[in-house]
Amino acid sequence: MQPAVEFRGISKHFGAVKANTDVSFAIAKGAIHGLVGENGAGKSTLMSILYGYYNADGGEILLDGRAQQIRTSQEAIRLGIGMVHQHFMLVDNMTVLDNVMLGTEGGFRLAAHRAATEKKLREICATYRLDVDPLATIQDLSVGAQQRVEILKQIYRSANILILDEPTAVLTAQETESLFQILRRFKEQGKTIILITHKLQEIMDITDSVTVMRAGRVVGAVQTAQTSKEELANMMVGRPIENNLPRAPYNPGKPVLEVRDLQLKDSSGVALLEDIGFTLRAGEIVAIAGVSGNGQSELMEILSGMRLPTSGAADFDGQPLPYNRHDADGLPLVFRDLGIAHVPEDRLRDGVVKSFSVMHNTVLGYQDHLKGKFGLFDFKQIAARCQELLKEFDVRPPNPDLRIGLLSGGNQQKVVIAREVLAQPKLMLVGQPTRGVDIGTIEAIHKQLLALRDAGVAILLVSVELEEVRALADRILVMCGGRITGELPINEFDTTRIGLLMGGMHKS
Amino acid sequence: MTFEDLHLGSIVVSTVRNAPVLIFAAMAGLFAERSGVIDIGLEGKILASAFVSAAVAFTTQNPWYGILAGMAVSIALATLQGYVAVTQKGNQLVAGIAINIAMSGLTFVVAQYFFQQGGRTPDLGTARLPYVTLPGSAAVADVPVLGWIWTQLLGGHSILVYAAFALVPLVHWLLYHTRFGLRLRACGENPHAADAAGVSVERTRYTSMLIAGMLCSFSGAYLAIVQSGFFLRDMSAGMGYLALTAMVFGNWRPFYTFLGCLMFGFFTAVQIQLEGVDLPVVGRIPGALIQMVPYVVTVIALAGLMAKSVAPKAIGVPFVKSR
Amino acid sequence: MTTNDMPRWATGIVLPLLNLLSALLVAALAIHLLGEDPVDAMRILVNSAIVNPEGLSYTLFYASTFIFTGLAVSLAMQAGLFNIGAEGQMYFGGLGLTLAMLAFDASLPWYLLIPVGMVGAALFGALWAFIPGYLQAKRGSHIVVTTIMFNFIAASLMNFVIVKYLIPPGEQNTASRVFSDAAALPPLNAWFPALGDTPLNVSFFLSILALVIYGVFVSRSAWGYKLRATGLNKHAAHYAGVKISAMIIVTMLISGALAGLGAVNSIMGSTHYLSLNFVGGAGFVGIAIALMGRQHPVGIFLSSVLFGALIQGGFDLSLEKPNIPTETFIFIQGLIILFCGAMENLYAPVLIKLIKGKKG
Amino acid sequence: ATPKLGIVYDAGGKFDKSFNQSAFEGATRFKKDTNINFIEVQASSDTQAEQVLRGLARKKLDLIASIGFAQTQAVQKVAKEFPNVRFVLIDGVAQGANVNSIVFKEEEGSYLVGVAAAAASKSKKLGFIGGIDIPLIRTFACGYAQGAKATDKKAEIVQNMVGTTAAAWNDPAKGGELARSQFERGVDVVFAVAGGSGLGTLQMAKEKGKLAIGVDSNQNHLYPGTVLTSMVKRVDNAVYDSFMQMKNGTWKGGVTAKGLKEGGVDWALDEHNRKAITPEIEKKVLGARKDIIDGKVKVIDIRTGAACPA
Ligand SMILES: Nc1ncnc2c1ncn2[C@@H]1O[C@H](COP(=O)(O)OP(=O)(O)OP(=O)(O)O)[C@@H](O)[C@H]1O
Ligand SMILES: Nc1ncnc2c1ncn2[C@@H]1O[C@H](COP(=O)(O)OP(=O)(O)OP(=O)(O)O)[C@@H](O)[C@H]1O
Ligand SMILES: [Mg+2]
Ligand SMILES: [Mg+2]
Repeated sequence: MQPAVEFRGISKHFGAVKANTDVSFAIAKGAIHGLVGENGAGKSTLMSILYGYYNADGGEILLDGRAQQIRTSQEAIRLGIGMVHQHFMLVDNMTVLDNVMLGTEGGFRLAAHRAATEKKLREICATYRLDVDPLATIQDLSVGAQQRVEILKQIYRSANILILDEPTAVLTAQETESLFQILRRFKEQGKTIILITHKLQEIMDITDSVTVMRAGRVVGAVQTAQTSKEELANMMVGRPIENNLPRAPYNPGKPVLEVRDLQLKDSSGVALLEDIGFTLRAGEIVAIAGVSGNGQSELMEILSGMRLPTSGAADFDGQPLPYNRHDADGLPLVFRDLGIAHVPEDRLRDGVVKSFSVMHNTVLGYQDHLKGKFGLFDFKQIAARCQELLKEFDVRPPNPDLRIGLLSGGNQQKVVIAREVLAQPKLMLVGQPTRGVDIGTIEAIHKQLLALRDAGVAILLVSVELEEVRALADRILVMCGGRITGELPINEFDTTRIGLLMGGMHKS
Repeated sequence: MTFEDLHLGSIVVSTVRNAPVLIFAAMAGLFAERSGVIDIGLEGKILASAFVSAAVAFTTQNPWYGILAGMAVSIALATLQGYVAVTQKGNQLVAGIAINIAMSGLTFVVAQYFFQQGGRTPDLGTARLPYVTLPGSAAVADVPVLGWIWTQLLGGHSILVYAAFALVPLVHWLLYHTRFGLRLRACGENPHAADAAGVSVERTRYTSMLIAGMLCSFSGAYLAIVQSGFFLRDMSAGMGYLALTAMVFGNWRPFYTFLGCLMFGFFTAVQIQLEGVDLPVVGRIPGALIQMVPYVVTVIALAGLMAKSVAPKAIGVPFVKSR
Repeated sequence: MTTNDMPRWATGIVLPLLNLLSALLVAALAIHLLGEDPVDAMRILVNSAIVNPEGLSYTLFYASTFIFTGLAVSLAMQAGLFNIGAEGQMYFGGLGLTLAMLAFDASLPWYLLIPVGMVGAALFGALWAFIPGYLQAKRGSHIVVTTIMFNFIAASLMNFVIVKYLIPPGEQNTASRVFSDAAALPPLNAWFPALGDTPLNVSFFLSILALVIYGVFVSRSAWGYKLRATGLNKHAAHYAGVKISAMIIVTMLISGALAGLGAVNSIMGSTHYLSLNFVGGAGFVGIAIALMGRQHPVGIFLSSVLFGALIQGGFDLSLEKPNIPTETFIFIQGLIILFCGAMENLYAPVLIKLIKGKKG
Repeated sequence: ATPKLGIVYDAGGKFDKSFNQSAFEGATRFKKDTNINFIEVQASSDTQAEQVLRGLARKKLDLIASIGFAQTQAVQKVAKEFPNVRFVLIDGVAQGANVNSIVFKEEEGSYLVGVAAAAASKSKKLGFIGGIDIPLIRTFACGYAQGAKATDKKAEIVQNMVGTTAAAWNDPAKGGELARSQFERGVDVVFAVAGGSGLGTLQMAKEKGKLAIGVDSNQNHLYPGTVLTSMVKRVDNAVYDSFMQMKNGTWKGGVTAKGLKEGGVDWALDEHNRKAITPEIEKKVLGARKDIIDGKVKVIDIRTGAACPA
């Protein structure tokens, strides 16, 4: 049988960066094909070429055995290709319905097809058990729901070849499972699916075949049934990955952070956080588990000074945190000066300035510490500091003058973590540290966090990845609906119980 | 003169008459900006189309030819802006400012070259647009209130005035109820999403600029052919910037923008009437200070009443498929 | 290869020159159509604006004002604020300066009077920018709108103040009285007689100083870092501990002060009195300069000189060639802004090909 | 020998539909009559005024006419530097033996058209539209009001200014809109002193079938029938005469105030407005004209610091 998609010698470079070099492989019709590789290996680039978003410098693409010129996304869509991008391609202030209709309006007047489209969407939602309200506005939806909208779009367009670029990065285990249900149905219908993910377990769970990329080239192509996570990992990073990182025995010190009775209401009076209270000690990692959107982000914002609580207090190092102000302007600096470092969960929004160089980004938040006479920077010294840091944290490429926006997500994250670790904080707030990050880098980041813990830093970790929680945490708090619904030590780690708590089942 | 001399009726009618210049331009700006292209060049397009409309209307003695010619020029300028914004991926603010400055000079030079009247065109005489007399005007003219409403408020305007007011619901419809509007808004909010959905961002933005150019030309034509009857150098006198203000004021939404235009028209009319009038409490306000009434009111309204204005997210950013 | 990785000489020199050339080519066409010889016109223009020392000195005189307004707009732009109000701020700065002069020019010596005048100008300019800045920071009122409105309001207010209070009794001219000689900025021709009888004065050096300070502070200081972070990503700036509203207000204050300082050159350096509409569009030119100069000190300097040269050269040219009205140079200004500022990469593809070709 | 002559317009430019244009016309007439050429320049700013005056003076011109009060300081300064060059300053007073400052008694001419307006008005509501609120424009307004009130005590005057920036002289739409609003308030004669914006006023009067009064040059021909008359300010004559005196060697410095008596200002009566000016109006205007010339009526000039009596 003809393969549904075949890449032949695809090459693509951006300036000096060779994103794809002579990439060739084929995907059978009706298969779920995994694509794995480190950050920056060129996966997204390759898929963008298939989707007509970029044009390759060389090589050709065959669909059903026929060479096709795919110069624009329109052409790709016409050829039955659909893509769910790594960053959602949704118009925030429009409804789900409008987002689905965009590009497939069916006529000049929207009204003509609106009702029919809405009906069809509801049918699709029912059939595939997708929980999406077609009339909801995108910006009001959780990440998971936005992900479902992207899927919905593709089902509606009845794409035959579906590309999913890291669709599970922001999903909970349950959400991932229901996505996979849908993908299996697609497969039954004879559709071809390309799945990019950094979670090798997912590859093992759902794909039929896998292609591994490294540094723009294909380094391996195997049938899933004939490989293992370890082998894949080895192919990806060129060395085995340690699954269980060694850690020093749990030996917490004195309390660093004591949170009492925190409340947060939004402008319309809806409670976002209620009765939050816990204690965090030096030298321990406390993880907050929970489905995203249950108040974890808000809690981190409050603890890092980016936002004020409506009421409640928190003591840091025995002193109350200064929440008695009328706005949070400038507060993060105060907190940072106290010794609170923060790796924000949305790194592109909060953590970096995309058009600044890597070096300039290592200054972010610490500009007032690094300034010298007359408030001027000594860039020689800062560059040296940056260079060292890039080496220590294995940021690739280790070029301080590169715009950080040009780094892969994983490497951006390493820069942010490096910056915060370097500040030698007493308390480290870490939000989703490995979202979208490859396994090699995850390992590196985890090592850094554990080292920090062992050095006596208190770490508060927010993560939706239970694997990550298990790998790092000493204690686990579970949040649901803005409350802490339960707490358990790591040796009582129990996925089912955590799942129940995440769903709001109270401490029994 | 006393406070009672404030003629409300006259103010209302004057509001209606003053608003079209702003409405056309603001709606033009709306198309450009909702599609993601900043249009600070409204002023230059108004001026250019005012000149060309007047010059051609005078030469051909036909106002409609004037309007068409003005439209062609304004569309050409808008396309140039589109070329800078879309194809060249250049700075849209710079392009707009450049057009404003260039047109201020060029209209004078060309007018002077052709007509030798100091950058003025000759009087259009009869080559202007007629005023619409509503049927039955004669009959109701003397009926109190109704007569005024029928002959002064509703009737007795140039056809362009009706066009301006009709434009607002039309723009609303186009923007919110058609395929084109959906694509346009998407391009202004998140062009990457539009592109991924198979919409050509370039095509949509060019089309929007085309429409912006066309609408803006009416503003110029109204100024030259309807309100003045000739072209005079720099006669746009800041209207383009005011239209922009009305649009921001109206949060880039047609109806609120329209209200913004009316507000300017209204307060300009009030300001005219207020000059030299003894007001209660404050007494007679000096003329120079009265001139600032519309602007002060705008600032107060912006500061006090309006929620934060939210511009289309992708505005001013060239669409580049890259990180 | 993209423009980002072209060599610096190509993006910094060749491209701008090609663009300038294109603008001048279009301008030449216009001059030709007006019935004059473009080559001759260009020669006169360059001669009178650059080659002739007296002309050059006028060029630099105009540039001194433009540098200040250009800096005002640039600084605000770095923080993501589009300050269209430099015109009104400079106008108001002129008022501050004049009030200071009217109060002290009889009593203070020049070395005190000049700083006092500058402080007055900066203070009033800052004051006029404060309200839009405050409203943007605290109320979210769009700064573009408020600054446009404040230009109009400044015009009305100044009209009122000048006519009602500042015109000396019995005078026709809508201007304040002339200040005493002590209030005059030292002209440079005292040291360089070759400059001739021109108003070029020490404020040219002040403007250069301002450029240097601006350059250093924006790109090398912690404050400039926060400023740029605010302009590029407000969320990240907040994360970094920048007090966003304070940053907006302070930036607008400095921006307004810079615009206000533009009045020092025009008034204390040349006319020695405040007159109606003395700003004459310098604030708007500042916008063009900031945009064309990419908010970079060298860019701001070069564009300011270019605009000064166009005013000076164009003025002389229209004197010698009556067929070319001064307004032609407004058109040419527009063309230059368009080609050099908006279509800066027009020739990039060609140039890239050429460079690549050479490298083999 | 033929004198070398120059003329410097102010920021309004030589086509400002106001005093610059009038000066241009005077100079052009001189050129036609004598075949003597002149150099003309526009100074767009006060700084440029000084630059251009100095530039012309260096070219050893014999006489430079500076148009507009904005050039007052520049003339004063440059005249001191070049005692051998003679200067004529229009609308302003500058010191110096080599300067002839020519000012006009705009109040007198405005008084006359005020008389005509009051006599022609049925509603006895008169309008005045100025460009910017500055002393010169107020002088027009006050003279106009004095004439109107003297003719009809009940006459009421509605006054508007177009704006506060230079754009106010080039905004015919606003000039028309102001007129329309005045008409709606019952005004039936309007006097426009607003450069190019005034054209909008005249046009609107024509459209609404009301009367308008032109200014500076004779604008009666623009809309025959609805332009009641024009308050002419003979800047053209002033320039023409100065040039002529220079040619004839009779030029003298000093301050010249040109009123009705000196032919500096006047009203305009010609074939275009012949019909609009009834014998009765004509009689009243001519009467007032004679009284002013004879000194029987003194029109107050507010520029001297006096309050406007009307
Ligand atoms: N538009 C672009 N301009 C410049 N460089 C780019 C661009 N897009 C990608 N790159 C570079 O190309 C390489 C491949 O990037 P790509 O996004 O394809 O990696 P990826 O495998 O999808 O990584 P990740 O797992 O982080 O998503 C990286 O080095 C990246 O920095
Ligand atoms: N890719 C596009 N980008 C922007 N506008 C488009 C695009 N395609 C179509 N349009 C707009 O829609 C109008 C009709 O185009 P076309 O006939 O291709 O669409 P259609 O096939 O009728 O609609 P549909 O795409 O909903 O099936 C065009 O004039 C254009 O304004
Ligand atoms: Mg990717
Ligand atoms: Mg179609």
